[in-house]
Amino acid sequence: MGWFTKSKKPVEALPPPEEELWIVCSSCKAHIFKQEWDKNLQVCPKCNFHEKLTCYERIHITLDEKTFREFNAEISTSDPIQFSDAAEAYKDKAEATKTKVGLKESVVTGSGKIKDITVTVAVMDFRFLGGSLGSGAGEKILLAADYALRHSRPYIVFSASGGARMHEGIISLMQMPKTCAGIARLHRAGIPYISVLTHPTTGGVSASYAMVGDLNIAEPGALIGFAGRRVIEQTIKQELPNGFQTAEYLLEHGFVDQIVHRKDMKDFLASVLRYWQRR
Amino acid sequence: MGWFTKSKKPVEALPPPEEELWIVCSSCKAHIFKQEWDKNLQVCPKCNFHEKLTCYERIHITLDEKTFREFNAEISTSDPIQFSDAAEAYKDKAEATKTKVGLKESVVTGSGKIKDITVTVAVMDFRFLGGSLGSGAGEKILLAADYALRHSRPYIVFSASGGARMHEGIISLMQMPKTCAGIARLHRAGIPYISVLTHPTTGGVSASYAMVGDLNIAEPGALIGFAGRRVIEQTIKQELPNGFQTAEYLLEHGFVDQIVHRKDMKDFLASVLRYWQRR
Amino acid sequence: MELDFEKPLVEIEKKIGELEKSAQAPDAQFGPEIAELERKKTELAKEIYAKLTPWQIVQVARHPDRPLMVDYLGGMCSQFIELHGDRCFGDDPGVLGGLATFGDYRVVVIGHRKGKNVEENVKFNFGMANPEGYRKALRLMRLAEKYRLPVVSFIDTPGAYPGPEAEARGQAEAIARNLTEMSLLQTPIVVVVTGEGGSGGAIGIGVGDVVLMLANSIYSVISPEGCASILWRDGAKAPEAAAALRLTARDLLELDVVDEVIPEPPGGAHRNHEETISATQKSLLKHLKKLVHASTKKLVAARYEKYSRIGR
Amino acid sequence: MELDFEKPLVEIEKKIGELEKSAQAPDAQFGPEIAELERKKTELAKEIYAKLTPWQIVQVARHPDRPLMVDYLGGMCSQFIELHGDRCFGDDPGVLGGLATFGDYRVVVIGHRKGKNVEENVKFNFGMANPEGYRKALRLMRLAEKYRLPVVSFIDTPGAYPGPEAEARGQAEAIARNLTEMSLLQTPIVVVVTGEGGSGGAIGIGVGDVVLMLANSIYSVISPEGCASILWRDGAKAPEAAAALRLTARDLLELDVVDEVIPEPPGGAHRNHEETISATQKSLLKHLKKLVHASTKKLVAARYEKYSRIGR
Ligand SMILES: [Zn+2]
Ligand SMILES: [Zn+2]
Repeated sequence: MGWFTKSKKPVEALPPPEEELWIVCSSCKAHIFKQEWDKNLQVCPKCNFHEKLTCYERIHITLDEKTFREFNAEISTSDPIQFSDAAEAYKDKAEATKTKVGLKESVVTGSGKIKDITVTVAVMDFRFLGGSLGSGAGEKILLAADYALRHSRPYIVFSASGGARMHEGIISLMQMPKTCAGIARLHRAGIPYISVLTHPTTGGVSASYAMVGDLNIAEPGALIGFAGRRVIEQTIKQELPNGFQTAEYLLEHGFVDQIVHRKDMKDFLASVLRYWQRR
Repeated sequence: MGWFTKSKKPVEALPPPEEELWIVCSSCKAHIFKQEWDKNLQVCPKCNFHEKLTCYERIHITLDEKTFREFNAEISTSDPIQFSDAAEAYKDKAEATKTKVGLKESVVTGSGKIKDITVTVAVMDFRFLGGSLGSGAGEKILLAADYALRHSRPYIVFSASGGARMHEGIISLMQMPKTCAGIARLHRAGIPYISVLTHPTTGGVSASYAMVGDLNIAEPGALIGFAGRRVIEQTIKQELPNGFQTAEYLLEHGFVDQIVHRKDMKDFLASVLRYWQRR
Repeated sequence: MELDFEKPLVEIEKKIGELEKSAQAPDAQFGPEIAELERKKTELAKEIYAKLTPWQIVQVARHPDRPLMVDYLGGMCSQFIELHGDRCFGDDPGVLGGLATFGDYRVVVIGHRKGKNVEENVKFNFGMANPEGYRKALRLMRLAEKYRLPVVSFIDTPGAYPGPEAEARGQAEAIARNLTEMSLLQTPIVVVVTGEGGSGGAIGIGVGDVVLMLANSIYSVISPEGCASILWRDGAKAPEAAAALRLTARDLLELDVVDEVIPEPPGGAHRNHEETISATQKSLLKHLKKLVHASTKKLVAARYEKYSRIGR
Repeated sequence: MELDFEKPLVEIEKKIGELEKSAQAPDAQFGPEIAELERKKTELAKEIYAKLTPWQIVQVARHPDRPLMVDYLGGMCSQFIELHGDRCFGDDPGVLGGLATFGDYRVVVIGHRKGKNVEENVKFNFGMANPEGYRKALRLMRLAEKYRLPVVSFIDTPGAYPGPEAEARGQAEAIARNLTEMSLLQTPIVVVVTGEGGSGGAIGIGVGDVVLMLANSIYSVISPEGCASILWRDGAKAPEAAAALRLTARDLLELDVVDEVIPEPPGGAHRNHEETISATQKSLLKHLKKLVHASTKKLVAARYEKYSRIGR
């Protein structure tokens, strides 16, 4: 049955290419002309692999133009356990990441519109320490949930994360109950919460806010799971089959409501939002 | 871990034997001296088969002496769809059963004490049309639930039933939501509800009040399931393994909290009741 | 598929078909003749369908061309978003559910899913739900409760699936829990029996403030075949059993188990999907209108009263 | 099992043992000598344990003779009734739960279950829960909520089980749902970390109004071995990782993640179960006393505040 509504409009393409001319698909290794790649929203036209997007790319293809207003942009990483390995202090690593990626944490949150419907969003960025759930990220996700609660706005979280952030130790782990507490309040108050699981969503993020959406929506082929593939293979001493822990696997096992292609995502979200809005 | 409390006292034996001297165990076919059989609460000393008890036998070994006060004893079978097969009208069949068994419906309900703690009970009797869920039975189970609710008394239901009563058609089926509605109110009000599943508890009874206890307790070896063995075997065109749909199977699959031997049942229930009572 | 008692109807339909074929030109000279046949057909259909035996109604209720849940959704909804999975074990293809818009009403729909052909029916397990299906339905009902939106449940199943895995994963528990939760669900529930209301498998998503039945649908504690094989050890006596069980919509209305019978077009729902769906929509909207304005507290209290009265 | 840094202690213990053996007569001539050795032992134990490195504490936390959940229940409860099953798929032996009476308090207990020996550990999956375990725990917490009774949760796990079936049945969902539901559970929750607090597997039953830790228990986002193999591609560097992760009870108290550290007897919990359990009981009862008198509304609001502050 899938889903249907009367009208669908094409999603705006990503901004025009800059320097490189060709992209190599990290899944099927096909060479794709960059213009086509961007027009296709960084989805491989050969194998349908949905490449990771930066948080601003995601916002660009999801929210109506110039409607995004960022929350708590000043919240940054902290170093609660003064973590350091032999090579590098976490503090320095985080600073280097900030400079390189141009973000202060692994998630950007804010308010914006999807086809004229105001929503609160949180968008994770895998480039920032693997999208890990630092205390700044947890705080931003919770604050955005609180904002959605106070203003009765639907909350949409786009996850892309390897899980907890080891360098923040137990403080990172505690972002799991912290963020879930914010979602629990939305559930109790009847505020819609959509979790969009993109490639990859694993560990402490899959085991917290990303898995308890009213709707759990996934992009095709996204890796979604709790334990890492290698850890599982070590445990059972055999290789895992292809397709294990993919979006399609999770749909089959009852944890994902719909798999939606990136080009249809904005339409899909708008449909759901319109459904809610008319009350 | 199982369960433990400080003291256990032996359960009173059943009343002295009457005419027959020997009982043949319907499970292992062993011949047991009737006096031993009764002393053993109709549990086979050879194979531990828990034979079906009549409702009054169950009340006798469960409630403190002379504490049982029956509710709604006048409620009897009705004939809502004027059911009749070629051989016999349901009305006549029901009348014959009433005379033979000495009951007016497949369940007896009332109030009583278990080790001095007042409880509301419903006890099904398989002899009455296979313990089927007639409209009179549903009504009595609901009224007892209502009584438990109004008086804040724990409710204990001993099930023994083949399921819905075909002869009352759709009216029998509707006793499933009807009884469950009574249980739902107990859940909401915080009133304890224990379901004791005895041999056999299947069909519409297993798929309604019998399966939604705060605690689902089963007697060893009891047959518990939704569909009949023969129906399943016809569906899959192969034989089912031994042990399928037994109390032990349900424990393993997560639907039964504890399997309690008949001789320990009163102690077990008293433990649970004492736990609740002290609030 | 052609039912025995429909033969005279089918013959007229064939004739009409032939005439329409011959009349390929737009200035159809057979116009009046066809109109007359149509009139006759309607009359005959009414006549035949007014006198159907319970067993014949069973056959109509099971007719493979009868509109299915997907047809109702396609015909009635301006929007439908399917939601998959029970968030626990799997996604049962035998139960369909999601967010739907009916006219001005946003509802959460759940229902049994049958197929249009053998392939689809194998895929959807002939509308026989597994425990995952009941749990998916419950999850969606909880969502409806969260949003204070009504639930609309479509019943069309031979029964809950009687397989060993279904037993292992708690078919009984899944149905029992739904009955318990639905009785106190803090939002309106409308149930429509569109085809077969098969026993526990039907009631497992069938507790409602209002229960509607299509005129030629059935609802029974046991299948006529099952009843016959118990009573007479002979499944062939199903017609007698069908009569004894009182399983037709009219019976259930008389027994106060359903609230309204939705009329079907002459000759049955399978002859005219559009009209059937339109009648169903009309009835649904009428009841939704009433229910969404009721206070939740009163609604849930009335639901309790309704079920507690059955068989009293 | 003898830990490296315990050797001096073990030697004294051996001597005491020998002396006690020799002194079989009731008029024990070695009495004063034994007393002196005992005194020395206590002093030495205090000295050694005051200086344990994080990695040594990890080893104590995992010591096979450390008291397990069943020991705490056996030592503290006048009554315990185990309840099995998640009412959905199975009964996870890696999670133990039931109704318990601690002093004057009736509580619902849940916790990780480790074994006393290899055979038991295989049976209980070394305290690594499957999704069914988290769902059983949630079911029991709902029961606690129904009865307005406190939940006491015992944490002792290397982590949630990383097996393919656990993934298939939703390990992530089961933990996520527990975190969400526990945050609003309308009844007090006390958590005690008794041994290993292994990451998501621990927090999955570890959200509480009060979180306590035994002095030599640990609680970490990742095992030291896992951390070492990520950072240095060398599991043998676990001691360095243990230090970097700040996973000891003292660390967590400083980081405001736990509310109280329960002292262990000199030489660690594995040297004296009775004293350990008694200290735990004392602490638990103290907190239960406070919590059961709080208003539920305030309690749940405070729980939210508590978690929202972590890492702020
Ligand atoms: Zn590709
Ligand atoms: Zn025997």
